[in-house]
Amino acid sequence: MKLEQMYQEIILDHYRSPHGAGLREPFDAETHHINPTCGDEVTLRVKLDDSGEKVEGVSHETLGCSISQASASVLTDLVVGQTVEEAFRIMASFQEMAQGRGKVVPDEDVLGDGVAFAGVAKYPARVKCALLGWMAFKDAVARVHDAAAQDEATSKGAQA
Amino acid sequence: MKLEQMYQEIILDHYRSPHGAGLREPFDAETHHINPTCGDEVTLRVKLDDSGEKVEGVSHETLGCSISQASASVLTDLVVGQTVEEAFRIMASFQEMAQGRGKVVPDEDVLGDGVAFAGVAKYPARVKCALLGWMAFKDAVARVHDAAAQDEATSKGAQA
Amino acid sequence: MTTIQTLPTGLDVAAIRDDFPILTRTVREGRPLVYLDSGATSQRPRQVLDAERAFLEQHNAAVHRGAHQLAEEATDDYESARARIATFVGADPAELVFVKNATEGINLVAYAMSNSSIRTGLGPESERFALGPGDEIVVTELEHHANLVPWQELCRRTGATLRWYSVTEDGRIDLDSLELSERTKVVAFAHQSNVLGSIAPVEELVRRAKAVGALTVLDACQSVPHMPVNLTALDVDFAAFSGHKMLGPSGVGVLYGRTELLEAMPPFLTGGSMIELVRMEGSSYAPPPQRFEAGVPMTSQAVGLGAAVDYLSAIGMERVQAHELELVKVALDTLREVPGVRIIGPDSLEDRGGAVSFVVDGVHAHDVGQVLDDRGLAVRVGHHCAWPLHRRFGIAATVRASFHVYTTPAEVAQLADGVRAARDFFGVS
Amino acid sequence: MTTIQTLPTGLDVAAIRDDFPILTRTVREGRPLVYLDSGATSQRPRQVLDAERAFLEQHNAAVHRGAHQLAEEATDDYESARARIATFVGADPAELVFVKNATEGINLVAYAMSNSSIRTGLGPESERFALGPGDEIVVTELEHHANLVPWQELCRRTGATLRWYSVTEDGRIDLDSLELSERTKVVAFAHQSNVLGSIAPVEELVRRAKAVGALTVLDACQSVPHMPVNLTALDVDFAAFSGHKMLGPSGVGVLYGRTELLEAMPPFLTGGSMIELVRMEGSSYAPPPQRFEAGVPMTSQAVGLGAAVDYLSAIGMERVQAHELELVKVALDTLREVPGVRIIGPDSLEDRGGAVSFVVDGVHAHDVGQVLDDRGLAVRVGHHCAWPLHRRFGIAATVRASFHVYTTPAEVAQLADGVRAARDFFGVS
Ligand SMILES: Cc1ncc(COP(=O)(O)O)c(C=O)c1O
Ligand SMILES: Cc1ncc(COP(=O)(O)O)c(C=O)c1O
Repeated sequence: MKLEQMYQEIILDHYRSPHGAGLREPFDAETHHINPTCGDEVTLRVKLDDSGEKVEGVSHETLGCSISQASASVLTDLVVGQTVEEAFRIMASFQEMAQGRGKVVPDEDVLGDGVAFAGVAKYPARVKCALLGWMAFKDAVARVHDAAAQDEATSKGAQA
Repeated sequence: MKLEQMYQEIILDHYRSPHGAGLREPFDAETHHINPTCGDEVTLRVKLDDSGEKVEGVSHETLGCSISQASASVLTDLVVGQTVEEAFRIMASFQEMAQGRGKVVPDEDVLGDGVAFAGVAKYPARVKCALLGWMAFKDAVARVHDAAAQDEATSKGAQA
Repeated sequence: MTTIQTLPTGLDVAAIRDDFPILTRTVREGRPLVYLDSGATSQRPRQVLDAERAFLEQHNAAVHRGAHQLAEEATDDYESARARIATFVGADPAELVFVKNATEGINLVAYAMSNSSIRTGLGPESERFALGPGDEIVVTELEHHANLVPWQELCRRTGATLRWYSVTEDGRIDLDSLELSERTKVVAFAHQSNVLGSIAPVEELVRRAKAVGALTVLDACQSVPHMPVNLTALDVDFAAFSGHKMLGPSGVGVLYGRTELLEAMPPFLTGGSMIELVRMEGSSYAPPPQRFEAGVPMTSQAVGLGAAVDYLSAIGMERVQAHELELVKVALDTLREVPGVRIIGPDSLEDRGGAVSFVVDGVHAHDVGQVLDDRGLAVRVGHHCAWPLHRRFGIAATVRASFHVYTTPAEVAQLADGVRAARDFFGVS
Repeated sequence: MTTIQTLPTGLDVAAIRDDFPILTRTVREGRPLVYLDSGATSQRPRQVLDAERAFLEQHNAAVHRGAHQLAEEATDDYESARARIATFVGADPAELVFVKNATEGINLVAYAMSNSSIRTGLGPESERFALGPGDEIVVTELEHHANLVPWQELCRRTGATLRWYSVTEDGRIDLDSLELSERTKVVAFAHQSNVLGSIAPVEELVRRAKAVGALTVLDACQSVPHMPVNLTALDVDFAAFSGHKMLGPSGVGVLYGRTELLEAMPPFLTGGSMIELVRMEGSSYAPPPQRFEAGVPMTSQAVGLGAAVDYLSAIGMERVQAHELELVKVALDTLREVPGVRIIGPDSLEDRGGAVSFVVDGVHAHDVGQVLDDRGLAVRVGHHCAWPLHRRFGIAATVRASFHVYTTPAEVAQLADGVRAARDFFGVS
């Protein structure tokens, strides 16, 4: 039966007890993303280290289906503790798999529990659910970096 | 051959030497009508008697196909010398035939040479050509009447 | 099986289904397709497909433009479709403008109004469509985005203010929630909600609008395909509906406007076929409906919609409506039995048509939909382009089942089983 | 007969004709149909009809909205069509917006510009599309009404001024007739004239527009169906074309816009599917191309247009163009022999495509057309939606013959015979 292909046990586990759920302090940036087709929403917070190069924490509130909730949970596991560069590499890999129509063989070394979403990739309408949290994460990191860049510009301006 | 059904000899005769062609003085109203699909144009002048109840003269300049020219010519023959009421009755009859898809049997007593246009009625795209002059005529008479009504209102206003 | 398909309403659904080739297909792992998404788009009977194909294989040409025989025939077919569709909705052919979908139809009215609001170059007849700051446009909280966003945008363009009737807990327009005023210029509302299935009190809404001199715009997308509708009798000023929801082709819809209004209204889309006279310095426009049909139109699609209307008329719209109510009854009766199911919309058959939306406690609509899909049941999940309505009910997404003439009670009854399976699958009980 | 149909260009016209069911029919008193009106609308090959029907019998559903299998398949088919059409015109799929016809496409740009000109509620990115008094929009005197009237109306709405390049005696855009200025915001022109057949000097027009920072809008209605066109290489900002002129369905067309521009442009039609977030208080919009595709789109028609593009690609657009030039040559060579015939447009094959328009001294175009129709030849007579151009040449109406892949030289040669017959019939000599 195909249903179990999409809703693998790992996904259902993450859905039932999602990691990173519940918005936490402290954080550097918060983003709010919406899936316009179904109205699902995620609010996601990210905390980087002082250098802005490492992900120290992710927390989220996801109002959505099992796939979007499980995906945000897996995201938390995969990126916390990684460098931003590494986290983006994992994201690229997750995205490639999710948009791969079930034709991309995922690398378990990179994606860990994320490989369970390979089945979702066969249902194009659900791909956005699987990516919702990731897009919010990407955006949040960009905001932290933007803010940092602006701070620097301001402080340079102050120096001048 | 169908072509001769549309272009009956009477139509071709009127086309070659159209009656009422060339704009003439005196006139009570002039109208300019256009067929938006093909760009054909008719300028038509009408002269009524003093009571406004009889058509004394029609003249026109028709830039158009054989059908529109012949129709303006036949119009001149049919309405000049008639009461306005009678002319409008003839027009209604002509219009009914022209829009009748070839299913309306025209009355030669009313339409005279106009019956030759029965064949045109089978070609919906040419019906507008056959009616171009008539619509200009109708409009011109309406203008004379409107102007008369306005004059009357003004003179009444002056009296009051 | 045959007995359950032949309803008391007298619809021979088995025979009807034979007309719809797509209904014989299977989905997923060989499951028979159970199409419960007709509210989004309906399927087409052979008769519609054949009419369009016959037109294209025999009469296709640009309409209203050519003097050759094909052009004559194509024009006749196109205008004959308009006339039959007009009869179907109780209107005059000249009151029907072909558009690509209802969305375009509503936008047409909204843009004609903002075009009127820029008075340069217009006559006094368009003044009644002009808007400005202080003027109000009224909609309802249950509108499809197609009957909401164009009015928001019209307000942005003209400075007018958008106001709305709110929706009651049982999914009705709350007539007490708003007073119209002399500044109300438009009242736009859905005849039947595409989410709740509830039918609007058209007569009362029109009465109130008329009392303040406002124009009424009826979103008839979910009524014309499913029940007898006489637009003249409803006395609305404008109405819009789409071909694809009424067994007809996609890419064609209708805007209805009362003759007097269409005659006074400035154009929206401009170009070929809608003009009277064109000079580089400026142009004048043809009478309606041509004034509103710029460019080569959706010719074969209009012909197809004409065939759809013939098909529906042959069945009879009263019977279509009765059939759908029967289906709603089955849906409500069976879903009510499933624990954790909450119907969003009237839980009765009164003033109601065939869209049944619900949520399932503990299982997200998307997940319910996936389980149903796995069983061959095609429903729609999400906000169904009525996001504010969902927000009103405090939910992001519902599951919606919707029907047409080819839907059987047995199909509808599968819904509840599917929802039970979804609850099991996600361990909710 | 077979030899004359197999051209040096290598097009197997006899085989191609077998794909077009309508070409076997007769008109009037049993005359074989000679369809020389492809410039108005082309005929559809079986492959296009079959593709649309297969879609409707197997995959039809509302696209981008459903989570069930049919909706997935329909969305895939729709987006696959977009991708193939994009390849066909050298563009990126995200740069293609499906519209109902080219007329809507051009109106979309014009309305997006007037929407931008009302700055309330818009971000700075739309400022580049805003217009006001003093700004200029430039067109040419040979434009189809579809690429003229929308700009006249845009000027009316914004207070901008319309200016135009005039046309030379031999039917070319007179580049010396106008200087652009810093106030020129848009330069809109036809790639190929639908009356004259002349091809515009796109490169030079684009160069001049860019030099003053104006946006370019290419009316590609008569180029994309008839010759290889790479919109990216042409470097225009926007382009529009219609499906029905390129062997595809009516009711579908394409607006091309450079990604960067579509991303910055506010929406035109609003409603379902084009939104990001909707609240009663206001809405935000999806990225392009969805932002410009409000409502349920012309789904099966997009699929049909995809099939048309496949059909044309299989033939090869270079060969289509060569074939049409061969036909133009036959038309010009044979018509030139008929006394009293005057070609309106270039009397050579240079920078020219397949529309041949002419007048006959002493016989009105409508009457010529009628005689041709009587012989089975379907041509178009009138101003062909290019009234100012006809006025430029001091004529009200021309006869136009236009072609496509299924047209044979033998058919074209019948034109001159028909014109001779018309002259005889009306006693001109
Ligand atoms: C050059 C040109 N532009 C625009 C159009 C308008 O195309 P449509 O009527 O399909 O929108 C046409 C055809 O009618 C055309 O030939
Ligand atoms: C109530 C209602 N209004 C408007 C629409 C929009 O129709 P379309 O997308 O065909 O323009 C729909 C369907 O999507 C609808 O259900």
